[in-house]
Amino acid sequence: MNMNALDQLYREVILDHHRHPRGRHRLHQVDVEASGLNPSCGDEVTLQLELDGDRIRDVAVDGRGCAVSTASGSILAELVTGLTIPEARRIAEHFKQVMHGEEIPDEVDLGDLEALTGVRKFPVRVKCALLPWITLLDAALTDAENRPAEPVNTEEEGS
Amino acid sequence: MNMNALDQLYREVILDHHRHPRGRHRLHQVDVEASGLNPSCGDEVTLQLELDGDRIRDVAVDGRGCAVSTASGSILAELVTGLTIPEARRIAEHFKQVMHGEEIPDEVDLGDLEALTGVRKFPVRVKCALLPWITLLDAALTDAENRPAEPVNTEEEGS
Amino acid sequence: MRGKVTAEDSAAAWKGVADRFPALRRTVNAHRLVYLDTAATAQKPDAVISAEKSYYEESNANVHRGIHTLAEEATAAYENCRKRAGELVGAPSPSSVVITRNATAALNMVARGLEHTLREGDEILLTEMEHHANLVPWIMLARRTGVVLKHIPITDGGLLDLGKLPELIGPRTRLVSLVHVSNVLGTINPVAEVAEAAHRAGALVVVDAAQGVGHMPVAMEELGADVLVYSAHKCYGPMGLGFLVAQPGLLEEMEPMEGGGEMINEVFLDRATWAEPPHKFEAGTPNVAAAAAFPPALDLLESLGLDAVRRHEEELVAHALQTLATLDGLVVYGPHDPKLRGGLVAFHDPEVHPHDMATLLDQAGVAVRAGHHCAQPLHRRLGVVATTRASFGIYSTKDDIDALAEGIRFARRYFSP
Amino acid sequence: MRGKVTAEDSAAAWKGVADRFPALRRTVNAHRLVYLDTAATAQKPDAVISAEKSYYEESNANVHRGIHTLAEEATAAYENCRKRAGELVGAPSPSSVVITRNATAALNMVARGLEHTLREGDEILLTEMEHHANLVPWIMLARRTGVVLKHIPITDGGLLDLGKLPELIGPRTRLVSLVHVSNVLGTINPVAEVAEAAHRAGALVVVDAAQGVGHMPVAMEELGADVLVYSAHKCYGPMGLGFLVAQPGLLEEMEPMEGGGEMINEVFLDRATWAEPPHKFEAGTPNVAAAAAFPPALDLLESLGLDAVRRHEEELVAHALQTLATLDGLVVYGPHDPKLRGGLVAFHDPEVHPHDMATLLDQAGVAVRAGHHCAQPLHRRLGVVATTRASFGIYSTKDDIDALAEGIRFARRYFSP
Ligand SMILES: Cc1ncc(COP(=O)(O)O)c(C=O)c1O
Ligand SMILES: Cc1ncc(COP(=O)(O)O)c(C=O)c1O
Repeated sequence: MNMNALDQLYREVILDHHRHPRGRHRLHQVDVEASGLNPSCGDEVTLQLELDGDRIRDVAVDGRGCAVSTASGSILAELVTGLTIPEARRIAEHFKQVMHGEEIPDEVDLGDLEALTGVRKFPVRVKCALLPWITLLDAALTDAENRPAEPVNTEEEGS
Repeated sequence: MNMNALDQLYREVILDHHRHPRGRHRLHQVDVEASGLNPSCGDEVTLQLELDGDRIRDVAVDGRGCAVSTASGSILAELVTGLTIPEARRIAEHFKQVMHGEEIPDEVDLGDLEALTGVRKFPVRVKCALLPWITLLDAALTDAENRPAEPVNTEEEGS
Repeated sequence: MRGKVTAEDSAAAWKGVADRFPALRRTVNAHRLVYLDTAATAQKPDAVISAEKSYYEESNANVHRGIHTLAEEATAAYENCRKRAGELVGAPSPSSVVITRNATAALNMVARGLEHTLREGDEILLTEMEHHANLVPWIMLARRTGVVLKHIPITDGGLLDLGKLPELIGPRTRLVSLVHVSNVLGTINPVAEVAEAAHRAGALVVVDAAQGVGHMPVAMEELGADVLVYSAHKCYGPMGLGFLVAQPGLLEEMEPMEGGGEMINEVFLDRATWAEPPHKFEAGTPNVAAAAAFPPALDLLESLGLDAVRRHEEELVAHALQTLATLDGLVVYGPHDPKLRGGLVAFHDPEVHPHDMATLLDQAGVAVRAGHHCAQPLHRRLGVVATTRASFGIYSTKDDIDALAEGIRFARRYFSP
Repeated sequence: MRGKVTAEDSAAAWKGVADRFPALRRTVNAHRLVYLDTAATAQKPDAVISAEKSYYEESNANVHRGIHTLAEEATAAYENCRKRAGELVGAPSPSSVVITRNATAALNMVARGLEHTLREGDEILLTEMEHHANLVPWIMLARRTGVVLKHIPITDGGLLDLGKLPELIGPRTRLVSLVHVSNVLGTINPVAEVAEAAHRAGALVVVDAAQGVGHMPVAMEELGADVLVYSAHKCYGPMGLGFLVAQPGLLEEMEPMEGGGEMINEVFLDRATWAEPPHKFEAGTPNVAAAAAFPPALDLLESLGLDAVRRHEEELVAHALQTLATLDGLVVYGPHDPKLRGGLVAFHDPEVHPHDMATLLDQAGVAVRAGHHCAQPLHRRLGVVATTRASFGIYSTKDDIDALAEGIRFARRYFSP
């Protein structure tokens, strides 16, 4: 087994998030709900946001997916809780750029998300890592400006 | 130049029929008229038969085509004039079999048509040689049993 | 199929058969490649690869219209492919074989081609285990025409629930289209039985034989297929090549899906007439290179003997079912009896998601497929969004399956807390 | 297009370019092959042939869905082809490039894809010099929808009669589809001018660039093309591969012609949603092998420089026009000015029918095409049923053209009484 590559993908913190996903609780109040789907593999995620003005007070994540997408959703819940919508958008955009291998224009602290960048070595898995974030960006945050939720397709974003 | 192959294709008798095509006259009476087309190359032929009962009293041939199809039409006019419909059908069927490289079940005297068998060495040209004969078989002779003429497509027969 | 091979010839041909597949010589992540993704696309024997190369190096030309030596050679190669591809499945004649891009294109041609014969309220019967290729063209057709789609359900054992046939086939049923071998369950369907019921009701039978052809003897007459489709790339042939084979009369009735060169009789600016079938369905420059490269794959299959190919895959499936059964908790889909299954096994591991499984297996050189395998409705029926699938070919061995099992065990350890 | 090549690099690349085409080394009827049928399909350079071989020997797999090394490599090769094929014609982005079977399939996709936006009485404007590939899909569409087809006539000099444009383009004109370079007349059409008039009327512009791409610089922006199609096999690439390139927004608007795997988002038994473009137009297993083999053809073209390729063909056409003019009575079609022509010349010899001409030339190793070249209406306009066509590529030389003229002289002698 090629342990190094594997361990880059499944870093301890990823496995931990996978095994003990955060954000799997009920919100007091669901202000925004959005679902995402990776049509090529069937991974699904549903995000719920509880808002306080433009601040995200709480996040719930549900879905069916692989270790990478589960961990990514879990990290999302942890990272985004307490941020304002623009702050969350900034992180999500940044993460997307990083995962697409683009030059990073400014410094953003990705926290545990940093660990997910090892996925870049596994191009087909990039969309697993991005699914919750694309759902956040394209649906949830946009819905936070109040449009009805619809499932988004992240296929072309991630492959 | 590979004269032998060429001269097999364009035997003297073929060139003669090509240069002086028979059957280019007007009939006293047109009992049957049928047209054929090779869609892949645009060759066209029109046959007219003057009948006397089931005997073909006269044949007129018109069309636009290469030396091979012109010669073939000319030979047709010569060969079929005076035959009964079953006799003409027999020659046409026989020629078709010969040109498709099938085993020949019985002896039929092909006359000048014999010269056209050299075309078999040039598979794509076989349909040129067959165009008038297929038109005779599929349209003219069948029309001799009185259905309205329509152009026939000899494409799949010849390629 | 051509003449049968003798047992000795077949045995000789089997010796070292895997060595004829160059791709199998490579390593992946420092392991020998264990290719268990034949159901997605088969590896190609050297004879296929070199035939495509020779075609390009010697006879490359456009077909049919050409009056020069290369064009004649190209046309001969193209038409030879038509003939051989038809013989493989017992086609009535070469002219009943349409050369397509793949099985998917062939199914779309059938749906578009018969559209003009169908009315709102007419029924088309499919099954719950179809590949998207045999679902979506009919869904699109239903949208356009108001045709009603029905589906033969499957039993929990992964078989078609034929008990439901009498209520599903009726006077409005115009067409039944079903998969020969399921690409997820592995089930070899009793196509002939379904076809008989369909024909009694006056319905046409379309068979998606993409997973059967090249893996077992297939005869469209025996299956009762009015139309049979398959892809060359799944039976050791090149990509970009598929076939639509039809019983006499049907192609005449079908309208062409695409227009263009080669498929016409006469074209005017405002109207056109079509060439005779099969040409009327082959618009534009065909993939002559692929056509030239397919017959060597058929030569190989014939030298092995398709009965022997089937036995080989049956043994592998039996071994796979046995081996996977030793892995606690692993759910294997489809019938338990290898006799009822084609050469593939899909499973679900409650501990390791299929994507992670596929990634971990790949690290060990084992190539499997993870996902819904273009059968989302079936996966919904199975209650999972994705499965892991191992699929076999003439080059597969029991060792390959053991490597798979070893890889699964490793994955489980890797993910266990 | 990528970075420009320097004059020296280009000159070096041109040296011995013909030697890179294995098929040109063969003999035909004991003569060296003089291949003058590039407009039907181009010969393939060794780099293309070996790329296809390497793909099959190393990375052969199905794309997109696969989570294993071979599938990743295959996907990367496939997507790289999309990117390069788009860059060649100035596509807005890789996702605006649909990979198809050939240009014909691409044109059918456009016609089927826009069908839902067209109403009875809407007008589509074509030209009298179209290839059947850009006539028949619209004829079929007109039959289904009642859309009205109009045609820009051609002048006796073989040019589009643009003076007629004002009366042909009007408020009902929804789409103008025209050939970039005529495959019979050779005419390079003033596409940009037509496109401007079309766009002023709010019509879409579709460009059939099958004979232009790979033979001269082509930029869809400059042409004013909303959609541009071409085939890989006509620009030194493999068979079974074509492209539909569209400006942003259009692919979103178009409906898919075919359904199946890879093109979906979600599938239920009775309904489905589509993937984002370009995937929604790519049903089933694509021709990955061909996709992997195309970029080396583009590398070759780029090393030669497309401007230089164009100059080369222009010189050949000039030489051909001059040479053929020495043959008494020979009628050459299309504009007299080589600047207005792509690399092909069609002619009619009143003494020797095109089929006989082609057969006689083939005996001398000269491969030309004889017939209507999938342009029956144009031939009707020219007053002949068939012509003989010689077409050139990067490997063609003036010697080839001299061999053609020699062959024609021989044919005339052969047939003279
Ligand atoms: C002008 C033109 N358009 C379209 C086509 C069709 O190309 P293909 O047969 O590769 O689909 C051709 C070639 O035959 C052509 O010359
Ligand atoms: C059962 C079945 N039908 C149809 C197809 C479609 O084949 P292709 O992608 O070659 O068109 C496949 C393969 O993906 C299959 O497994």
